[in-house]
Amino acid sequence: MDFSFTKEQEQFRMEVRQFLEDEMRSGTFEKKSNYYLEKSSPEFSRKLAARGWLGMTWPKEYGGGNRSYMDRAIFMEEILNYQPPLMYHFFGERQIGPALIHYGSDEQKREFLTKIINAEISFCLGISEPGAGSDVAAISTVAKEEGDYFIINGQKIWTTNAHNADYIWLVVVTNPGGPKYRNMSEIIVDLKLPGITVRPLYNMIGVHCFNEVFFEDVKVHKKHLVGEKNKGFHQVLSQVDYERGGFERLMQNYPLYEGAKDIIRKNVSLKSDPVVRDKMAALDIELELGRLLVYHVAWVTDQGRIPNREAAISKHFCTRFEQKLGDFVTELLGQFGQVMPGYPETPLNGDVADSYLWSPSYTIQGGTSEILKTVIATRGLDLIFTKRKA
Amino acid sequence: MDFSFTKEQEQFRMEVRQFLEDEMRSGTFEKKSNYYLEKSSPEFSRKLAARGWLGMTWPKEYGGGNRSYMDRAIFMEEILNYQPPLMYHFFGERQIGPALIHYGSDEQKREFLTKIINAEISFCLGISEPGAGSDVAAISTVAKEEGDYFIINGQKIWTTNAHNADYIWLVVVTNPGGPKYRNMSEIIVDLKLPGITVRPLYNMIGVHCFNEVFFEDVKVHKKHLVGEKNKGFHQVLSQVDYERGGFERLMQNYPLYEGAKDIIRKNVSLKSDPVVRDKMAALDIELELGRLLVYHVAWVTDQGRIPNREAAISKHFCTRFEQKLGDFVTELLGQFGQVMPGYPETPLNGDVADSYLWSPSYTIQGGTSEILKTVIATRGLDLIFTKRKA
Amino acid sequence: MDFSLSEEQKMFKDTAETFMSKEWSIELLRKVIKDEKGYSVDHWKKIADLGWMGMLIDERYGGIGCSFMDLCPILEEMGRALFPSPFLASAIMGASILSEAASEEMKEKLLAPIAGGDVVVTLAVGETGDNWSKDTIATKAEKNGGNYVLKGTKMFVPFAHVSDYIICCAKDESASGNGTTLFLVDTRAKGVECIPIPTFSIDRYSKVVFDGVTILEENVIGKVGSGWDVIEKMLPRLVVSKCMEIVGGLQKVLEITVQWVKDREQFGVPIGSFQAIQHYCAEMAVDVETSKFITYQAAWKTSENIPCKKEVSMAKAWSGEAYQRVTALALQVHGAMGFTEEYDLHFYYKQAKSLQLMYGGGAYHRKIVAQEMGY
Amino acid sequence: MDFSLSEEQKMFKDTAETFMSKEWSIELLRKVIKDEKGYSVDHWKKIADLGWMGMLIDERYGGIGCSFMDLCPILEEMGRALFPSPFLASAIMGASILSEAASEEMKEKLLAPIAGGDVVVTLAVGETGDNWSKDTIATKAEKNGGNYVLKGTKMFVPFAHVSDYIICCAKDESASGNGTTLFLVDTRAKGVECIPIPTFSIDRYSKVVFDGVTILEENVIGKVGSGWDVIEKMLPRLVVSKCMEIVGGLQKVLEITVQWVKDREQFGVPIGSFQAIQHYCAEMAVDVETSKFITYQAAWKTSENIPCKKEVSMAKAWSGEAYQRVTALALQVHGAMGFTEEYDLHFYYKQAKSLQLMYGGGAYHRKIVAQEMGY
Repeated sequence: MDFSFTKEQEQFRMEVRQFLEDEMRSGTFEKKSNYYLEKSSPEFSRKLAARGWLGMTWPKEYGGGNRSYMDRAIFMEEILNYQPPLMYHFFGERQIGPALIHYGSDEQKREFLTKIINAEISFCLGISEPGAGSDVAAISTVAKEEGDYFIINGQKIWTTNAHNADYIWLVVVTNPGGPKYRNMSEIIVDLKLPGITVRPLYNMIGVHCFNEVFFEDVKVHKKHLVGEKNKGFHQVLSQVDYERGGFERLMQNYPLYEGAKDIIRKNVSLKSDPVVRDKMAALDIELELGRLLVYHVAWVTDQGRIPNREAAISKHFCTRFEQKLGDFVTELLGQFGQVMPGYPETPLNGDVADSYLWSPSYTIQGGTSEILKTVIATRGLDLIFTKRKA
Repeated sequence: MDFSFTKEQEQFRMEVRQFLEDEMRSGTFEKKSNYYLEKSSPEFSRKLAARGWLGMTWPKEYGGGNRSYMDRAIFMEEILNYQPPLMYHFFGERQIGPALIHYGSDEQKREFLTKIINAEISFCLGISEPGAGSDVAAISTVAKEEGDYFIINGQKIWTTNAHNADYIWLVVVTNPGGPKYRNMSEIIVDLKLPGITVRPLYNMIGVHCFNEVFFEDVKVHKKHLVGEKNKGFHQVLSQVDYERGGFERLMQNYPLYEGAKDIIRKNVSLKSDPVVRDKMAALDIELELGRLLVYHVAWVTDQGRIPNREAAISKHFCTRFEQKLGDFVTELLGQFGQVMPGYPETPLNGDVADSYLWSPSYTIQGGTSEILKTVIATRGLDLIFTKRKA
Repeated sequence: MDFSLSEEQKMFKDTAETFMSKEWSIELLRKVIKDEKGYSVDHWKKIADLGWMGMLIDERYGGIGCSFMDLCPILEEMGRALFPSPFLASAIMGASILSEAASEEMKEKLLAPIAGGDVVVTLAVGETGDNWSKDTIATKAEKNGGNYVLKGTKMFVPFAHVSDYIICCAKDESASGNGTTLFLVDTRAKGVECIPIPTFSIDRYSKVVFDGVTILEENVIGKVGSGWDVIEKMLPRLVVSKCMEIVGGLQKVLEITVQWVKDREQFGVPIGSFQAIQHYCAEMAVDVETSKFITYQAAWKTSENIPCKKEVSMAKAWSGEAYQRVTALALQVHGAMGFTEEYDLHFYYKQAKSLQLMYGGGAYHRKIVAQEMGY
Repeated sequence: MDFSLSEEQKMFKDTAETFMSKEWSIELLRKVIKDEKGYSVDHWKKIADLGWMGMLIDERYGGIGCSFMDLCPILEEMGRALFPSPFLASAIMGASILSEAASEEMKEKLLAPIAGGDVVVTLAVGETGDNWSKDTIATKAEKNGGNYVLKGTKMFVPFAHVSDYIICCAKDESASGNGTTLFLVDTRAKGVECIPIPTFSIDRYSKVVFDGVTILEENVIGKVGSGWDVIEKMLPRLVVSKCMEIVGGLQKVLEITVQWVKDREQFGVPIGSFQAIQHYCAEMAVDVETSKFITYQAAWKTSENIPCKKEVSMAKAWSGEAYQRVTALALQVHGAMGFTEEYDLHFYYKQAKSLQLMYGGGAYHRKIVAQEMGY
């Protein structure tokens, strides 16, 4: 075992940090919790692309860096410390690209990979539906075959970034009435196609971050089918393993964490309060544990294994940490813990109230904690699925 | 609402307290956690009987006191503060008597109620079997009818007090192959009957408190069948509601609790440690909450309602409190937290280690916390039972 | 012990329940929280007509003179319905303090209008955004002839922006008493400035700056130097009232959640048939039940004037954290739906955190419990 | 970063695993804990033959000079198998302290016998039953001519009753250094008394009374006044070793539990198919995985001599509490069976609590973490 980084990795970390520090100082972005996903900037994404920091782990033949997932984790750890705007390329780079590399046709790879890696297009993910949340297999958006085309009808919901993206990565039923888990496919759909309506949904903060997306006789060429027809469910399952275990599950409120540490350090009565010290130390331990879990997922991936139970453990643990953090810091600030951003005396840039309001979503999106615990139990510990009758 | 006791109740409490104080001083018993059930004393039980403190809530016609469950709760609160030996009469008085009053024949009432209330006989409960723990309906001990008799074959396990009791209250299958939940009956069996073997089981403390009880062609007269044949399952279910919600679920470690409070009070570094203060205050709050829950169960019962979800909530909450208590006090004492009774410098009379070792049983016996939560959800909140296929 | 409400209390509860279900709704809340006032003047009048605002005021002054306990079921229903108003500020704290300490003239001038909902009074004590303590009061009242000049800043004063008067607790210069005095400040007076603090609570709070406000001697409430005694005596009413709102909210959140898990299907069955969901709901029920009993006990003791510093802190420490836990768990059970603006649950999640933080969180009140345990 | 063991470490781990599964068993543990010695001399010889006791001892002195990290997989297997012995006392702490601080003569006299398992050494520091701190050391070493006279009482000295020597940390009277010195005490010396402390741990602890024990000057370990420096330097090895035992035990408890829930049927199905049980097992897996990583990180840093006070405390705070949680949950899942003497699980439950308490519980180590965070 070795818990150190190589010299090259340390240098890389410094390089990323220096870049982000310079960008922040020049006003490109503000260091605020959750901003890395709340904000979208093609320009900034292209700056990262120019440095070869998108598609770092992809093979060289697709323009990737062929670097380790460990390197990518180091990169993300630094990124989340600064929270520059990533939404523009985020989904495309994190999971669409790798999915295409696994399952895409040569034509699809040619068409999309370079554009993703150069931050020329933006993606969103169309999986959840009103009747299909944790139960992905229950989706009812249908793609009917008509010659060389699919005709898509149905509705997606909670589609983050749909209002800004160019394409939606869509999971649809291609074999209606066919056997469960073997009736779904993945299709890339251009959001500018006729018949698509994107309707904003506002979250409890009042922010428009996700959407409903409606499909009415949307005609998509079959060449946009990704992977095998009717194998979509299993493709989705293996894709989520790659996206669950990253630093974005642990550190999306890292500026808040640093801010809270700072507040305690500067406030004598907090600093000398053993209850506060105990809780802050407990959080610090959990942050370190989360960090090790995330690096472990990267390491497992670099070993050529799919980080399945590892990613589930990591996401479950890390998102719980983030919720504890939000809850703790509101208490730390007393009545100021409820003050929204924008008021001159709001402490910590309003991160506190903001994070407390965002935090319920962490243990829901990308697999609820309950689903993750079931994954750990069934796929990690080999316990059998509960069989139920309706 | 009224959170005070009547003058009569306060007087009654004082009377009980004075009695226990006198008995303790005269050396009848020692104030030590869990001793009320670890110790059995027919003499002491008869002293309580002489004062009319057994069968307090039973109707006058059966020699009972016709008093409220609230009075009984007051009595038990005082009892658990002192922990005199109760095992001799405990099961008989707490649940066999009330069950007989509900379901027993006149002859059974005549035969057993007076003896129970006078502490002349001791009972144990024969429900669990190796294959039937939480799943009571899975029992396989069979009582076959033969003329006026049942012939009983099978095995019970975890039978507390079987080695000291005169009778076992037995749940058996009387309709083998019959419909689930409608194939069981309750029978009172004299433990001196031929064919019964009681084998001790030692618990993790090394204490012999429960047993295996084997039945080989045990012949019991049908007059000992309690209630209706094949209605045993439902009788058992309603009986447990009456036994779940008492102070014995909250205060079996009350001497430990008082001891811990005292240790903190006398130790400057503990007393001035805000983390210790915070945790002890948290425990004190939970103790008070548990107390209100237990009194609420008594009040509901006095209203003529069966305390179903109330008793489940109470037992679940109170037993969790007791486990937290044991865990906390071991930590409070540092390395001394693991020291067993008997060593001269053992703090708190050895209650600490002892309670820590007993505490896993609290959330198992008398309905596991998982079963209780399911009771709260299904019978309290009207959620449907999970339907499963094997 | 008796765990049931009296006939009278049941009546108050029924009235409040009916009023809230017929007259109030979360849709109205959505409007009101966007409104500058932060409460509905229309509904304010209506509840004044129901007599609620005079419940703690003696009949002599136009009230109906009920016990504090009688008022609690109404507070519970307000918490359940999420009904924002200066009720707690004016009809409970304002009325209580004035009834307790004010001069006859002041009572005659103010209590009847408070009871009628025509005058709104609020209370300004804390300055640090932290828990109240005499030591942190820096607002000064300097004697100037027969009058006083008030200088200082108060934080998180509830509904100050719509109040006619503020009862302000300030440091006096008298040698006697505990060094603090209560002053009745007209919010229209020169030098009074209200700056709204944007929070995620349904209640409105302001920072109030007193920049050399002149207070006539007749507007001193009670004896000079007795300010903190009065505050301390009435503080349990404030804390318990918040707990009652919590208890009402808790019950509603459990109901919403139970309904949701019965209706929402995933994997071909209602999610309420999953053991994990059932056990979550059971834990929520435990939190609801325990919070209710500990709060009603504190309310009863407060109402009966039985010393109950410990019980009040127990109630706030427990129910505040329970509300946070329960609303967080409710959101988890709801999945993405609960996170949307259009679904009602988030108002409870926000209000739970606000109520947990106001007037002391768990750690603060456990400190008091530890003290009262003799530590 | 590399989360895999080196080839050599894998070999040690395999050897230890094989040894424990072939040679050791819980049945043997049952015998040994009733035995006065509290460990199996037979197995002690065998593990000495495997070379484990010489791993931290230089080849010059008959050891094999491995890194501390190389030893960790063996400790993990000991914790998994519940193998009680003075290994930690003698082969880790004894060997480490003597290697670090003892005179050449003492090393020559003791290290080879320690490596061979022929001499058992233990360490006596704490006196209060609480965590170690220089300030609580009251045992005094009074100078008497060239020698010293030792007076005082040490608590929870591991396996003192079977040790040949005790390394005792006592207050000296020198003006230089930190006021404490380490002494090598022959347990047969006049005035040394061992009183066993009955605990529920599988490890044996004693109270050791030094009632005016004469110590020759040659038996001073290291420089006079340097006692605490040596202890502090070696303390991470002690704490991390306990964490490694925890990590081994955690994995075994999870395995036992998973097997149980697969085999045990209730309601016609294996209980491992219930969602509540599955989620419990998942939480246990999270505790196992996190404890393992944080402990191995601390072990690696300790082994590499990288400053790691914070990481060591993180490991102990977390894994100690995790072991308690996991064993308690495992018992819950087992129902009454787990509560019986005949089933093995209770040994882990007891050992978990003991390991949690030894050398600092969660609160204690979080205090250190807070300090190291700059608070």
